[in-house]
Amino acid sequence: MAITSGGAGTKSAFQPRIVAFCCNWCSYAGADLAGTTRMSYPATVRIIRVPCSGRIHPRYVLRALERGADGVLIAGCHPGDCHYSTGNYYTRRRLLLAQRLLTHLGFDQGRLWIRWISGSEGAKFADTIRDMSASLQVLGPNRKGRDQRA
Amino acid sequence: MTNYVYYPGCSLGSTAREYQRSVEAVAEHLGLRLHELADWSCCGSSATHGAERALALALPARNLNLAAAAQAAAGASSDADTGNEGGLLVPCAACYSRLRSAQAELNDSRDLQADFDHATGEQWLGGNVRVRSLVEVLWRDLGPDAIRHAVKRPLAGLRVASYYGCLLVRPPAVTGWDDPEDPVSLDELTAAAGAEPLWWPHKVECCGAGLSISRRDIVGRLVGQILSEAIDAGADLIVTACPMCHANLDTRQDIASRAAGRPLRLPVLYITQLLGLAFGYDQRQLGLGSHLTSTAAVTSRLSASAREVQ
Amino acid sequence: MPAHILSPAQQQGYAAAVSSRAGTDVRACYACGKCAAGCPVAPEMDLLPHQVLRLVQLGAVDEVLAAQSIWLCASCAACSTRCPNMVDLARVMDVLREDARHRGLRPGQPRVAAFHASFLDVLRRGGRLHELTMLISYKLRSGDLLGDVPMGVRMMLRGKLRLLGGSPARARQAVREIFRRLEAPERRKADAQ
Amino acid sequence: MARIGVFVCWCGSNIAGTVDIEAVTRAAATFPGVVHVEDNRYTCSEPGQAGIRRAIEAHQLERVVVGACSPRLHEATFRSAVASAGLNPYLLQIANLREHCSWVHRDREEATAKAIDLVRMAVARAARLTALETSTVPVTKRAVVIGGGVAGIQAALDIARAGFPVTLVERSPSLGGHMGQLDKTFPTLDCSACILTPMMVEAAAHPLIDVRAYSEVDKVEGYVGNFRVTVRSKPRSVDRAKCTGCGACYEKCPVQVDSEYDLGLGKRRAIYVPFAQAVPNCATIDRDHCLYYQRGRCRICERVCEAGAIAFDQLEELAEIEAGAIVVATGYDEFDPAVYGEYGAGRWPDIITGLQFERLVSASGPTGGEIRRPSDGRKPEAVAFVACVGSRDEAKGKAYCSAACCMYVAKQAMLLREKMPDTSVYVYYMDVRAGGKGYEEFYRRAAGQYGVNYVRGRVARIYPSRGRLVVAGEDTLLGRRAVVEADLVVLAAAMIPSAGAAELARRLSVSYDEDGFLTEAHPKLRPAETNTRGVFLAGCCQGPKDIPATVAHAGAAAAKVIALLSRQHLATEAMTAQADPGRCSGCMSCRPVCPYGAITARDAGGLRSVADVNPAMCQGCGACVAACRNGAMTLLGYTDEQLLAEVESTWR
Repeated sequence: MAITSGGAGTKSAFQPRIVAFCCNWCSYAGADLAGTTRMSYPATVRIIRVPCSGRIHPRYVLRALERGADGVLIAGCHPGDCHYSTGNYYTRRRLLLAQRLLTHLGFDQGRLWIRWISGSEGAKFADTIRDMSASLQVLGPNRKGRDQRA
Repeated sequence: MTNYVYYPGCSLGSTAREYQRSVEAVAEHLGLRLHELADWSCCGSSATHGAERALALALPARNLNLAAAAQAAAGASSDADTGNEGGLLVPCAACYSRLRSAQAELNDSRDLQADFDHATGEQWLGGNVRVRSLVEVLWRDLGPDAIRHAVKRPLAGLRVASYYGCLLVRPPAVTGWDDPEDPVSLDELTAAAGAEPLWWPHKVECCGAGLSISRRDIVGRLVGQILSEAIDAGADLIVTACPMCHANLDTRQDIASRAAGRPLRLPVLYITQLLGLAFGYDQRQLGLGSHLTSTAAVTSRLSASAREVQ
Repeated sequence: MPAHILSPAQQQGYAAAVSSRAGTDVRACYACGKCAAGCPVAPEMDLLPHQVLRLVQLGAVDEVLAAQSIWLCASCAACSTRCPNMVDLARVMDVLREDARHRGLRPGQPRVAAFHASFLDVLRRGGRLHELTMLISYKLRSGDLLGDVPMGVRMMLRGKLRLLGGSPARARQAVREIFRRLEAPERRKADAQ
Repeated sequence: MARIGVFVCWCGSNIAGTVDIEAVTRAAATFPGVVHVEDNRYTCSEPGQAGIRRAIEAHQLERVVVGACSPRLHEATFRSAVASAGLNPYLLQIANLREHCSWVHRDREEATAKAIDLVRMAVARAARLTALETSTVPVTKRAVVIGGGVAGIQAALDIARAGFPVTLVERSPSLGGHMGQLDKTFPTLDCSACILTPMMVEAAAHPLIDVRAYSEVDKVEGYVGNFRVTVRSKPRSVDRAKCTGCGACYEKCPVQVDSEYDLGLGKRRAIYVPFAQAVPNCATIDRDHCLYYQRGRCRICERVCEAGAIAFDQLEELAEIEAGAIVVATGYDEFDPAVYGEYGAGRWPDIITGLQFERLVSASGPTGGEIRRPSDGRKPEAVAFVACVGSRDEAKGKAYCSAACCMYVAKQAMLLREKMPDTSVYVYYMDVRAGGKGYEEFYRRAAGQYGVNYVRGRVARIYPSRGRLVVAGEDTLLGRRAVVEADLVVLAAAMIPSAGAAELARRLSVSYDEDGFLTEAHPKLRPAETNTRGVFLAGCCQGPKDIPATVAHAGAAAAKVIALLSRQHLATEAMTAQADPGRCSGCMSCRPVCPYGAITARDAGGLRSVADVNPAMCQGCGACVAACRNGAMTLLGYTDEQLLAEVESTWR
């Protein structure tokens, strides 16, 4: 399958596809703030709202990559600030394992990003998407996933 | 016996000869073995970082590279004489400050390291050299107790104002081993020597040494304030560990008196001269005679108290 | 001359440039004056330390580089140590002096500059400082011929000023080399921009 | 396949300006299950909502997808719209086309493509939504207020006056807090005690308020409407019921200790009542200093106490209090200026803090209101105040403005000039922040008719010289040195969160900022609430405040509590976790990850036990779901199926 038409509009350069899981209380609000303050970041991301980053099962990450996403971002409240007090602490532990799992399955570790973004960090959200898109462009398309999908 | 690579710096060969001599005496007495760094050059002093940053980094850094090499050599050789587990010992507060901040800045920045490589044609290796101020070594490595035990002739009744100046304690990010606003290292060393340290407000007020030649008016005002505070606090003398401060405080007392509108006469000794006296060295060995401001007041006081003892 | 006629672009640029070169953010200054209050030479300054920062913030390059203050700064770092906004003003002063020098401006304090220059001359030649040579060179540069002569004599009598300055050949050559490389003309130009 | 309706909002030009609505609706019509698509200029408007209602009826819609602004804004709005058409409100899914798309992308083509993806994801998720019901829990009609300063007292009184019982917990032996230490208050110069004492008395006397002083909160369990708060009352070693507060004991007690109330400027005894108007007016033995506890003899107080109230063997008491709501009013501590080496604070006795000055100027203070130098008791001829000590100072780790200092400095300077017209007073300031009602006028009076010398500049150094304190400042307006030789220096120390506040916050699962102030639910719209339902904030625990702001904040918290306690029942979270007993292995790895202790092991018969979630306690974070090894745990509204459906449909 050709690597041209990423859903994010077909521009000449390779446009990575990022699936972002954002916790409702911090990171989703952070993404909202990026909007209300009219920041601009590449249209490479599709945000999935979850109550807490602690809800995210490593399985979702795999599924997204197998489904052809070039990168997965998991964003939650800063440690200590979790709305549910401890959720993000478990996230961290669980997803560090997930990262190893990925390499085991032949996905580049750089395809999974974990970031703490608070509701007041709209800029950080925008920057994260910018940086992640850039580094994924370097990393190139997730062939493994896309082939599986094709 | 601790070995140190020794960086005397330019002043100790000339304007601060007595510092050099007293440092050697004290080191000998306390069992610090000093191995002078071969082919050391000027640290650049305040004049260079006032004019040319690249120079202000390259000059001290060159010496740090030499020190690193010396340490490596010593590490290799089994011969204890050239060993230097103590690091690079620097008696001059100004050199100490230059060497330390240059090292910090270079370690922080790849670009500056590149500049250094370009400026010297060498590669930056000085990052891990332990640059130590003499005061730090006396106060931290040996400690007041060790000093106290080494004292042969306690300087009883001598009231001492410790003058730290700027470069020994500021900026704390660079030095950081004593309180920048109210340091105590010199005071504790003085006390260990049996003298009475005084708290006085101008411990760390700048004396303007950098302007000593070019703006005597300013220096007169600053030195005037410092001497006044020390005298009013009841000091018999000032001790310092900085050749710049010493030269300034010792040689500018006439101008200072004029500026302050009152006669200001106060002996200014190097901390090592004070310790040397307590260790029983005589004033000639310590070069007490080479000050412009007479130190007779101090020595006579000591001999007086010595007679009382007998 | 007055800052308000400077174009915003120019303003922004200079503050940022100085900040990065001094490794500190001059824009953080809110002019509380704590630096001035603790500065030993403030009484002699034409611009107070926080005013120097203010001009840098505004990008008033010519005005700030012509100031005497940047030459009077004694580099005691009392300001840097106490600044509530962690502005390393002493480093900023270094950068400004360097700028003034690289742009070949007439130093606001010729004698101070002369002292620095004489010092560098001696180093360039000797590798280590030789006070007597430096003093003479300074006197010739500054025209301050008579000042301190009696003191100089007294110091000499006490062996505090050597007639001949000896430093090992290796040291001398190494330092000469450093000067040569750093003062190479192409480098000059690079810095001036 | 459920019948899905899609409603795409223009949001005026906010979405339509960047996203090609027409293209989105066209694409939406092709998504599986979609039987109706329409677009509105403003879907949140009344006509917009009516449109949704009409379409649900006209097209027998079973799911609704709205492509509009962030669900954080209008999810509630659209749920009620859906509900009013007889559809379960949880059968709604929102695609965030504004904050996450039209507002962050400039390129129309890209934005439109993304909008289409977002709607596709929403449709896929909507198809798998299930109807959810909220259950209800009863509300315990009592509030616990933590902290007995003016904030806590105000909140307790407001709640009690509304007819709800309150337990008021105070760490120290008496109510009053810092306000009890103040002399007069700005901008009216009325006496602090005159305002506060009646409040303290009313609180103590109020039949619905149970004052527990010298007590601390040990443990907090449960959830909104049903908290269980464990309060530990420290032993006073005095029987509160018997003690009359006559004072015979502390007149005779031989041990002198620095008084906390007078901040080290005065002394108290080992058995003491912190101050004259203390509530409760009951003595307390400070066991760390009492001779009897330290050396086993003395007991003078016991002998002189006619009421026989001394109880050396008193033990601490633990009480478990059921409450529906909690108010945190833990207040502030004064910043310790000792970190300012350049100001010599803590080193020179005549350099004091603002709060210490209050004791010095107060008629009930150690000097009876006579302003004297702590060092030698001399009358000061010159006094310098230094503002912003421990505030607006990033180098000292305190970037924030402490809000009340400018005004208390002006007040203190005034009081000084009033008491000692011959004493010259200097105030070193950076800006005077006098935002409150009557504040600016007050400050202007201080600087004007009261002849206080305001000097604009931060002080560099303070040091003793020749028997006086040299204050080395700068007049940045003149560009000139402003060095004052003062006899007394007052450092206007900032407010910092009181010790232990952060620890308490963690126990309440309330977050706090980098300075340790507790975080409100919304900085503008919910300033007295927290993100933990049922826990509210009053006063300086949330940020520095003066008395008027504190009282207003406390009133706001009380109003929220009253609104909560007047409910018979509370609707619980509908999106809660559910364990499938069939699949659950009873490993209970879900229990430790639940922040609300909502999961218990339930006997499933035959030696088998399974996880059981209490829907009233579950807040729906889903941590247990991710922790479950056999996929027995599901989070309603965020099931694997629903989330994976979104993942599957992110791109065409």
